[in-house]
Order: sequence, then structure tokens, then C-alpha cells
Amino acid sequence: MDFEYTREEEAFRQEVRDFLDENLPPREQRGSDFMENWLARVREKRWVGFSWPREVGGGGGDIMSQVILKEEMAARRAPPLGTCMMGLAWVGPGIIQYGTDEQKARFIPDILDSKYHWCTGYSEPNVGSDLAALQCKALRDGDHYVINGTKIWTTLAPIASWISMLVRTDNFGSEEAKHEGITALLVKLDAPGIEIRPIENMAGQRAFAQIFFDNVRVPVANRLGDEGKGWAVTISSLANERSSIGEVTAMYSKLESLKELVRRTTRNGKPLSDKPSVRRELARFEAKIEAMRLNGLRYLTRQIRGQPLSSETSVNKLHRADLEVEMGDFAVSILGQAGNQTRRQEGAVDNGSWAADALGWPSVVIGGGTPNIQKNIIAERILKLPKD
Amino acid sequence: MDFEYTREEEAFRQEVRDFLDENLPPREQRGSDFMENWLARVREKRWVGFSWPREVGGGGGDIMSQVILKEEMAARRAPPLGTCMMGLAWVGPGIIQYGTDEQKARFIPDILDSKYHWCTGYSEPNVGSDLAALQCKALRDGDHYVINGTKIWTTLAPIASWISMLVRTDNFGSEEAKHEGITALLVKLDAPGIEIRPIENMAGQRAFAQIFFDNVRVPVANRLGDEGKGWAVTISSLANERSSIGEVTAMYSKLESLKELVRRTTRNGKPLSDKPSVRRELARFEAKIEAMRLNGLRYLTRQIRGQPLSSETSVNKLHRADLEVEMGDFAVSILGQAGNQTRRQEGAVDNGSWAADALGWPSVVIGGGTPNIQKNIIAERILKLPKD
Amino acid sequence: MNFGFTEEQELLREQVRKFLEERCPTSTVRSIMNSDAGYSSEHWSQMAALGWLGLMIDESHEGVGLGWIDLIVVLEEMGRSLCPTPFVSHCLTASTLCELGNEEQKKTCLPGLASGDTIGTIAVLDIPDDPIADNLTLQASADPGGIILTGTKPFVTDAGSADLFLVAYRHANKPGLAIVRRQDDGVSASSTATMDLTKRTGTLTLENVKVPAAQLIPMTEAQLIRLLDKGVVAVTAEMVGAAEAIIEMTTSYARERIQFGHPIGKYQGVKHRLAEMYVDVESFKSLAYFAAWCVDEDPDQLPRAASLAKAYASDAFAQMGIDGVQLHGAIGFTQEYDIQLYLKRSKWARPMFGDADYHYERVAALTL
Amino acid sequence: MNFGFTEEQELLREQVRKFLEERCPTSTVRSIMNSDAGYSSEHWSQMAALGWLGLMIDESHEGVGLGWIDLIVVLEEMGRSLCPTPFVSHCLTASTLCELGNEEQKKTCLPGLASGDTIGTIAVLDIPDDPIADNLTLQASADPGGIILTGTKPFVTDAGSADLFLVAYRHANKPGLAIVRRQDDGVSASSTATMDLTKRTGTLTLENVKVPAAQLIPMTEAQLIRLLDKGVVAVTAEMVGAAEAIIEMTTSYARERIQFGHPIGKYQGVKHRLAEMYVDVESFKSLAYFAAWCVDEDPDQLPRAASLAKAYASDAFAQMGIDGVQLHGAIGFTQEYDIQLYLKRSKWARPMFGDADYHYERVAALTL
Repeated sequence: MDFEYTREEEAFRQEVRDFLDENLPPREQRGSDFMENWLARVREKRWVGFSWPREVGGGGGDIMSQVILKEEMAARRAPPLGTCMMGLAWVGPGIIQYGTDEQKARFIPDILDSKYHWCTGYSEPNVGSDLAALQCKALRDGDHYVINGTKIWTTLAPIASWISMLVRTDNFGSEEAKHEGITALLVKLDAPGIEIRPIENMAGQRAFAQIFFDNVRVPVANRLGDEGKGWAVTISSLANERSSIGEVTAMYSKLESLKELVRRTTRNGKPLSDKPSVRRELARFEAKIEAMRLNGLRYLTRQIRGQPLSSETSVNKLHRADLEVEMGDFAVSILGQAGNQTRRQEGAVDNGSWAADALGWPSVVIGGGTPNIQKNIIAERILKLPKD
Repeated sequence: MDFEYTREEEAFRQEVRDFLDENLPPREQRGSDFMENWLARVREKRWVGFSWPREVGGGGGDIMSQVILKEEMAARRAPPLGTCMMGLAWVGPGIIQYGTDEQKARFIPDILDSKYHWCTGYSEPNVGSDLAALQCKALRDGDHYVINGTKIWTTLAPIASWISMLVRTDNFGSEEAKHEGITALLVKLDAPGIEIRPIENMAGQRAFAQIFFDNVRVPVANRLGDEGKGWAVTISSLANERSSIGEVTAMYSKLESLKELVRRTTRNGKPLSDKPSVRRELARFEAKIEAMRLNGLRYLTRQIRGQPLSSETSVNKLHRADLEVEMGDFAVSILGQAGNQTRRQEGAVDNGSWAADALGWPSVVIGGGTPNIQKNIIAERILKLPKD
Repeated sequence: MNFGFTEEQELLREQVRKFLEERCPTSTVRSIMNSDAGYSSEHWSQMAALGWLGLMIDESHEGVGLGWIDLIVVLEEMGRSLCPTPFVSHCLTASTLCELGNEEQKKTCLPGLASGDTIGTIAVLDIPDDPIADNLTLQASADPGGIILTGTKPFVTDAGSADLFLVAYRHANKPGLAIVRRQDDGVSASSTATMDLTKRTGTLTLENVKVPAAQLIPMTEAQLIRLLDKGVVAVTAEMVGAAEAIIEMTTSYARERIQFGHPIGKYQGVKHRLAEMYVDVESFKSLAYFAAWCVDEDPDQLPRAASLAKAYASDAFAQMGIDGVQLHGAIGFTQEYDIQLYLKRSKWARPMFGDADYHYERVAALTL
Repeated sequence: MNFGFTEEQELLREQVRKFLEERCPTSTVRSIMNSDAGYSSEHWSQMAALGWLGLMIDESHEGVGLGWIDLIVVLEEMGRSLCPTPFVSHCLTASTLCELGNEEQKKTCLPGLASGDTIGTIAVLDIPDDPIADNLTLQASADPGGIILTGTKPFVTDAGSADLFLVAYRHANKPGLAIVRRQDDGVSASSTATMDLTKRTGTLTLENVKVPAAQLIPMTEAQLIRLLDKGVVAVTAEMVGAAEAIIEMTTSYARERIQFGHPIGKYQGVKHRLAEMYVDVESFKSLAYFAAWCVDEDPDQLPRAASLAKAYASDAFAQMGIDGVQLHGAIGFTQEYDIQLYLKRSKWARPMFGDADYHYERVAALTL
């Protein structure tokens, strides 16, 4: 057991730090061209798609260096390494693993260069946790598929140019063989027959959309992987999730802001930071976040050693979901009426940012597979308990 | 809405109080014949079997007077009104509702006179929450049933003379018709073929037993209700539970002892009663107990008005289960190592009584139908959610 | 002993529920909550016509002369429907005037409140949120024939719509209430929505406001606390109704939403949480009813009873708000679905007139 | 960065597990825990022979010279099996002597500890239970060539079986440790079982015990706290193993126990609780491993790391003890079934070297 880093790893960490010293000025000093330059510089370093193979344009980096890169970026609250978020997180890895050479050549460079946005289409109105029950269908017509149906909860859809989506090309209406007959397609969002309808969430943001497909024609060349084998593509992209290092740093930084808040806030004349229940709750958050950090490192060690993981990542997902809800609610629970006021409302604390946090958790908590599903995964796959 | 009592009710309350003043000396002044006299006096008053019809020897009392009687008895920590606990709580009401005139004449007076103990035989080794899956069988042989099988978790079995038990007389091995074919029998425990093996619980007490039946012959005259209709007998005896008034008084008295404990106990030089988390937890117990009291009164009002209850009693059962576990654990959780020491162990607090409490909850919590079962009952019967 | 409602009270409940179902369905709630006024003057007149605005006011002052148990029947239904209205503020004002005002003050103020021509609210604490006497700090200065008030009261509910304010102050070491009207010189008040858009709050600013002695209501500290405890009871009664709505909406969703081939209400992960919610609502409902009964019938027991109810409700309802949304999955947190409105109500209600921490501590102080 | 065990450590774990499975199955645990001695001297010699008793002792003093990460591998397995043994007390004694003793003291004491001829324990706090310096109050009086100790140390683990006690005292405003032997004049100690019959505790009574200077170990307050933090880590490591045993036993019961036609493990009410237990144990295991690593490799981080681990474990393991029994239904709370032994262990472990309240508060003091 060893929490030290090798000399090479430390050197890489220093390289990242030096880079950030040079290229990441304080927020108020950033000019209008900052973001463009930033993206160009990190692209030059091959830090975009850091773990992707060098032959497709990635960095070919190993897991440990990736952890270091994420840690340092998160610690300095650096902007993302590319703006094509879904492309970098989900679509790119899928194309690299299952795509044809043409698809790789066509899509990967654009993702790395932040050319345009991608979104992903899994959920449907009657299909939530039970992803394989999807009904959006695509029928073959010569060298095209014709899509009819709808996708919902599609993040970024209002600004994306492409969608990587799952459709049903076979086994319509079969409950038993529902995992078969699913196909993954890459679809340009300006195709005729597509309508995108934004969905407003309870915090008033429009980050999601429902997309309607009415006889949308997609070339067979845009199929990702084999026909009917789209479930494997999805599974592999879900399994693509690595340890939650960046997340942990973000949670620590959220915890720091809570600590800062309770230090400067008084109630009945005393700082909230002196209140025993406040102190205990913050310490409990710290224990959970530190557990996430260490769980992540323990599982990472297993991966580096080539020992297969089962579904251990669900452990940190459950912590994350709890913490999102609890930390999101914590500030407003101790700030009284003022804490509940949102932006531009009378008496709001910190311009309503805590109140906004208290309404922001569901996209994380529900989006990543509900806690109940995560518990089923642990119970069934790790503890070998019977299925529901 | 009115929490006052009628003049008649207040007069009855006064009658009980006067009786207690006269007949319930302080514990240290009670002589060896106290209990015998006590039982005789309350029997004279017809307070044993208070709500049972007068023609079988009961008191014919109404619900409200029964509540008052229970409240006053519990408030003064009076001894029970009869020592035949299971007879008064379960067996007697069953015999009154389903028994023949001969059975009533034979058993009810003895129950009221605390002549001997009864126990009840429902659970079996492979039959816990799913009571109707019982397998202990009784085959008809002329004017006898012949019982083979076993009953477990039978409270008081080691000292009881009779058992009221469920056996299967039909539908052996049928999952679907399992509620049919169950028969209730009244069995004398000295019958040949009966073996009683006490079970020690984790607190070291032997209040339970497993009973083995090997070709035990029981006269058909001892059957309670019709053959194959024993499930109805059970259901009605379970439904016979009234509001939890006596229980609530007992919980309040337990809460009082906890308050007294934290007032006289210091930790790092300060009374535990000054510690905010201790104060909050005790107040939370108080809220739950008071909620139980008021829920009980609300449901009681409905009963008095003749409005049918669904399974609302499960609400208080769940509170009770939580409180038993939480209050049982609370003292030892704040007393440190000393609190964990049981009787005759080094440094025990209050001769280990808190430690004993911390091990005593399961019989209440599990015995009354596990919390998971109670939640199913509420979800399915009241909220009309689908069955598992 | 009788812990149930009378036939009249059940009829009142039916009347209120019917009114709100017909006149204030969620579509109406949404359009009112997004309006500037934050309440519907049409509803207000209708409520006046039905006698609800004068519910607490005795008949000699043109009211209906009912009590707190009747009031909470109305409040429970209001909570269920989320109807945006200054009703709670108004009733607290009326109830306080009835109890503490002199005959002249009653004659002047109550008929207007009963008819709804005047909307009333209370402005008590200068330091939010704990409902303790120390948090009333506004010092009045002496003036010939009365007092002068200068200061700001934060978080005055419905400050924007109210015409009449009962403003708490201290003078000569004693607390009192001043009857102040919106049009009085030096008075200004406006309110914004809260996170829960169906509820409004604002600041009441008083600049050299002269209040003649005839408009002053002397008050003991105990009466001040009693006034705040009435607020506790009113808010908790609304929480009961809103919490029941969460169970109803989520239960019906759980019966219909199919996942993995079954309604999600079949899975214990969902059904047990709903059962726990039921246990909690049944319980803080009983506590709230009893506290309401204490207001009129057993004032000595009110502090403990009110605190037990609000403490239990604050924690339980806040968790229900969150879980109600979560059990709905993604649809639950869309603006167009109603369950999230109840989440916001649960956040709003939690600190009102004291949160669970405050009220549990108060119970401990009273009983430990 | 490498957060895993070495091959040697995995082999050690296998060796310990195999030993305990073979030599200390539950039937043996039960017979030892009901014996007067409370441990098996046969086990003790075997453990000595396997080198476990000298694990922390360097080779120059006839030990094996391993570190805390190796130790917690053994402790985790001990926790899993509930093996009744003074092993933890013994290791804390050895580790402290190695770190703080002078060469002469090491020469005198360590070989006996490594061979198991001497059983060691520590007697630190005079006021249980919070592991803070203020709770060491025993004042030594001066004596030519040493000190005199008079007093009683409560809750000294394994006081009945120990031969050598490291007794904490204060003298001239400074804390120190005295090496005291059972046979020394004025020393008496005995122990009884605790609620967890596999663990023993007792009072060490010192009456005019003369301790020569050569037997005294000077200590700073920081070293005192570090000694207690080692206790925290050791107890938490045992909790990890015991908690995993609860999951294993309950999971296997849930797979086999049929109710309503299905294994109870099919119902989310059961399976989700088990999944939550898994999440908790994975988490306090990671925290405990890291704290153990800090003992040897990053002492500055030890206080926070140890407190996070013990705080998380105390709450989570206590709840698991209760739920493990509850999920077993009636059979779970019979004396003959093993799950209740783990409930008792969870009660025992909770306050040892500080409970969750203490450790969370300490984290707050360190980080807020």
C-alpha cells in the first residue's frame, strides 16, 4: 500500500501545474478569447481525449496520469478540456470501440476539436430505469433506416448537432428478448422529420429536451456496431466510467463552500459553525467524500492490477446521490427563510445560489440510474441475491 | 373534537383511582399474599376481561371505559389484571367468538380466574411472516385429531398448561389455497407425544420454546370453530387488537427513565441532559410517542363512531418497533463502555439494566410481524399498491 | 373523549375541497403563482362570500365565530391544493385582534377583515427565524398620544398584498402590537415570491410612523409567544394537506408507471417508502390536530403540542418533498409536472415559525 | 499510488483466515467466551509460533518487524471470526514500546511479548470514554529513583490476562507511561466479560506501586494521542471484518429463507438494506485502511484519518448489528444462532476509543 506517486507521475503532475500557472489566469483576468486559446492549448498537449489511443488523435495516457490530470484540473477549477462533453464522455469511446474506420475519421477529430455538440438518446417516455424496454423503432429501407418514435431527457439536445441513439430494429414487443434487436445509430439532428422540444426543470433551466422522430432517414453507414447489437454498445459505454476522482474533488470543493458559509453565518448571535449538529453533519459529509476518494483509489488499484471489478462503482454512485441530495439541502436547512429565497427574491442569501442548489440534485441523482437501481445492482451482481 | 371526558367517564376514572389508592400499596409494602388478593379484588370488580360479555363472566365494559382503566393502571404501574396473559389477550376472545357453549364454560372462567397459563402456536421453523404457509398437520382419526409437527417461538410454553394452535387439516402443499384447510385446536400440553424444548434468547432468557408433536391425539371437541376455517379465527384474533393506550403509557414511562438517566449522568464533567444531540433525540422520542397516543385516540374515535378501520393499527406498530429499537439502544449509545456492561460485569451502569434493554427489543419488533410486513400491509391495504 | 371532527366540520371540509378543486386546479395555481399579485382577488371575494375570511371573527363583528379546529380543516385543504392566497396571514391577524384588541379596535378592524375588504398580516420578528421573544427587537420611541416606529421587519408574509399590519414592537420594556395601515405615512411594503412561488414574503419598512395610542395593543411576552404558536399551528395544518397530496400523487404514479414489466409500486423500495410517508403524515396530522385543539381549549398545553407537531412535520415533510420527486424519476423534476411544487412548499414550510431543531429543543427545554 | 495489499499481505490474510476457520470456528469461540480465562492459551502459543504476536516488533528484538498495514490484515480476520483473544491489547502494547521505549526497556520487554510469554495491555484513561488527554488524570507522586502510583484505571481491556501493563500517568505536568507487571507489589487486576463475551475488560488497581525510573517512558501529549489513535485503528480494523461477516451471514440467509414463496433476498426491503450495508462496509474499510497506512507513513494525517474511519464505522456497524439480527427474524435473536454475537460486538466496539459523536466532533475541530 502506498499513497505516494512515482517520480514520473510527480513529474507529470508538475507539468500540469506549470501549464495551469501559465495558461489559467484568474477568472477576472480572462479575456474574450481565453476559452478559444485554452481549448487550443490543451488540444496541443493531447490532454483532450487523454486516455484515447494516439492513432485516433487521443493522448494514449495511462489511468494514473489521467487521475492526476483530473485532480489538478479539478483542484484549480479549470474549464473543461473540450466543450463537446457528451462526445468526450460517451460517444467518442463508443465510436473508438465499435465504429468503422470511416466513422472514426469523420467524428473523432471533431469531438477532440470541440467542433460541435453531441447528445445521447437512451430514455423514452415510458422507459426509465428499464432501458432495454425502449420502443423507438427504425425499419430498414434499402441503405437507410427510417426512425419513428421519441427520446426524452436528452441533455444538451437543444444545442447539439448530432445524437448517438438506440433504436429497436427487431424483437418488437417481446419482453423476454428485449435486449436483442436494439441498434445504435448516429443521427444528424438537422435531418428532416426531427423536432426538438426543450423541457424546463424545476429550477427553471432548459437543459433537457424531448426529441420526436417522424420518418427520419438515416444512412446505414451511420450505424454504430452491428444491427441488433446496440445493447452491447451501451453496456460498454456505461462500463467505460472510470473512478470518480474528478467528482470527489468537486464534492470537496462544495464541502469547502459549506464550511465557509457556516463560518460567516450567525444565528441568534452565534456562528453556525459552533452549532454541534452543524459540525457533526459537515464532518459526516467529509467522511463520505473521503470514503468515495479512497474507494475510488482502491478500485483503481484493482483495475491497474488487471483484477476485474464487478459493479463496485455503484458504491460511489450511491454515495454521490446521497451527498447531492443532502449537501444540496443542507445549506437551506440551516439558513432559515433567507436561505430558501432564490435569485432576485427578497432577502436571498448569496443571491439565491443555495436555494438553486437545493433544486439542482435530481438530474445527477436520477440521471445516473436511480439509487434503487444501484442498490439492486449491488445486491444482485455483488451479493448474488435473487433478482426482483 | 373534545379531549374532555363525560361525567360518567370521569366518575369511572375516579372509581379506578380510589380502588388503586386502597388496593395498591407501594412496592415495598406489599406482602406475600398481595398478588393473590389483588387478583381476587380486580376479579370481583369484573375488571378482568373488562370488555368481554357479562354472560361469560366479563365486565361488559365499553371501549372508552377500557381506555380509562388501562390508562390508570399503566400510570400507576399496577400489576396485570390477571396472570393468564395469553388467555386474556388472544385465546379468550377467540373462544368467545368461535367457541361452543361447552368450550366457553370450560375455559373462560379459568382464564378470568388466572387458574393456569395458555400459549399460542402459530409460527413454525419455516413459517415466519407467511403464517398461512404452516405445515404442522392434524389428521382426523374418529373423534380425534392426530397432530404431527412442530411449533416454534411459543411464548410462555415452558409454564403453560394449554396451547391454542393452528394445524393443517387440508390443502397440504398447496401454495394457492394455503389459507384454506387450516384448523384451530385447543390442546392440553401434558398430552402424550408433546415435547417442549425451551429456547434461550440472546439476552439469556428462556421465554420461548419449540414444541414437538408426535402423534398427539386431541378430541374433536377441542376444535375451535369449523374444520378448515382456522384462518378466520386467527385473523379475527389479530384484528382484536385495540388501540395501544396501555403501550403508550409504558413508552412514556420508559422515556421518563431515560430522561432521569441523562439528568444524573455526566460526561466530561457535563450532564448528558445538556448535550444538544441527547436533548433532540429525547424530544424526537417524545414526538413519536405522543403521535402514537393521538393516533390511537383518533382511530379509537373512529371505532366508537362505527367507522370501519382498515389497517391503521400498523402505523403505531411501526412506531412501536422503531421506538423499541431506538430507545433500547439510546441509553447504551450515550453511556460509553460502562453502559454496555450487563449484570455482574465490571463497571455496569444500573446493574446492567440498560445493556439488557439493548438486547431485549427483538421479541417485540419481530414478534408482532416484522416492520417490513407492516409496511407491506399499509402499502397494499391502505395505499392500494400492488402486492409483492 | 372524541378526537374527530363534527359533521359540520366535515361539511366545511367538503365545501372547501370542492371549491378548490373547481376554482383552483393546478393550472389556476400556476397562473396565479406567476402573476405579480401572487393571489387572485376573485378567489378572495369568493372566500369572503363563503365566510372563510371571517371564520375566526365573532358574529358581533360580522364574522362566523368558529374556532381553530374549524380553521385547520380549511388550512389542510388549502395546503393540499397549494392555493396561493394571503389566507394564513389574514387569519392570524383576525385571530390576534379578536383575542387581544379592545372593543373599539375590533369594531374598526374586524368587519373589514371579515368582508375581505381589508387584507391583514402580522409583522412580528425583527430577527428571523426562531420564534422567540428575543427576536422581537423593534424599539418604539415615545410620542405625545402614541408612539413612533422606525425600522424594518424582514420576511413579512404577504407584505405586498396586505392593507393592515399588526406590527410588534417594544416600548418601556414591554412588547405590544401596533395596528398600521399600508396608507399610513412612512409605511412601505412590497413582497416577492419565495422559492415556493405560491407563497409571498417581503420587508415592511417603517419610517417615522406615528401610531396613536388608540391603535396600540398591549401584550405580554406569553401572548407574543401564543401569537407565534398560532402561526406554528396554521403552517403545520397546511403541511398536513400538502403532504397528503404528495402521497396521493406518488401512490397513483407508482400504481401506473411500469418498469421491468411491473408497476413500480410493486417493488418494496417504492412501496415501503410510501408506507413510511403514510406513517409520518398520520402522525403529524394527529399532533397538528391536537395542537389546534389546544389553541382554544387548553392554552397551557399549546407550547409543547405546537412544537411537537411542527418539529415532526418539518423533518418528515421536507424528506417527503425530496422523495416524492425522486420516486417520480425524471418526470418529477420537470416544471410542468406538479410534484415539484410540493417539494418547494416543503422547503418553504420548514423554517416558518421555527424549524425542527428549534422546536425539538423547545420540547426538551419544557420537558427534560 | 497503490491502494492494495502486497502479495505477502494477501498470503498473511489467507494464513490467518485458514487458522481461524480451522482452529477457531464459532463452536470454539463459544466455548472460549464462556470460559473464565476468556481466551485460549493454546491459540496464544499457536499465534506466537506463527509470528503474529511479534508482528509489530522488530527483528532485533525477536519479532517479525512488520507494520500496521500487515497488522490490520490480521485484525480484520480476527474481527470476522470473533476469536476471543487479548491480541489487540497485546499489539498496542508492543507497538507503543517499540516506538517510545528506550533500548533497555525494549530488550527487557519485547522478546517476552514476541514469544507470547508475556501478555501486554495498555491502561491509559482514568475517565472513560473520550480519548482525550484530559481524561488521563492519574497523578504520580515522586519517589527516590522513580515514582509511586496509586489509583484505579477503569475499563482496562484484558486486565485479567495481562502480565504487563503500560500505565499512563502524569508527573510534573507531563504525561508518561510506566511499565508495571502484574506481580509488582500493590498491583491487582482482574477482568470480566463485557456484553460481548468475546471481549474482556477490568479495573487495574494500583496501591502505592513503586516504579523505578528505568521503567518509565516519557511521553508528549501528542504521543499519548497517537497511542490512542492506534487503538482507534485497531478496533476499526476488527469492525471491518465483523461487519463483513454480518453481510455474509445475512446474505446467505436471505438467499435460502423462503417466505411467501420466494427467498426473502428477492424483496427490496431486504436486498436494499444489504446493499446499503455493503456500501457502508466498503467505505469504512477504505477509511480504515488509509488510517492504518497513516500510522506508519503519514502520522500528521492520522488524527483526521482515524477519526473519519471510526466515526463512520461506529454508526454504520452499530446499525448493521441491529439490522443483521432483524433481517434474520426470530431465529436471529436466539442464543444458539451466531448473528447476535455480531450485534454484541457492534455494541462493544462503538464506544471503544471514542464513539461517532466524539470522532465527528474531532474532525470538525480539525477541519472546520
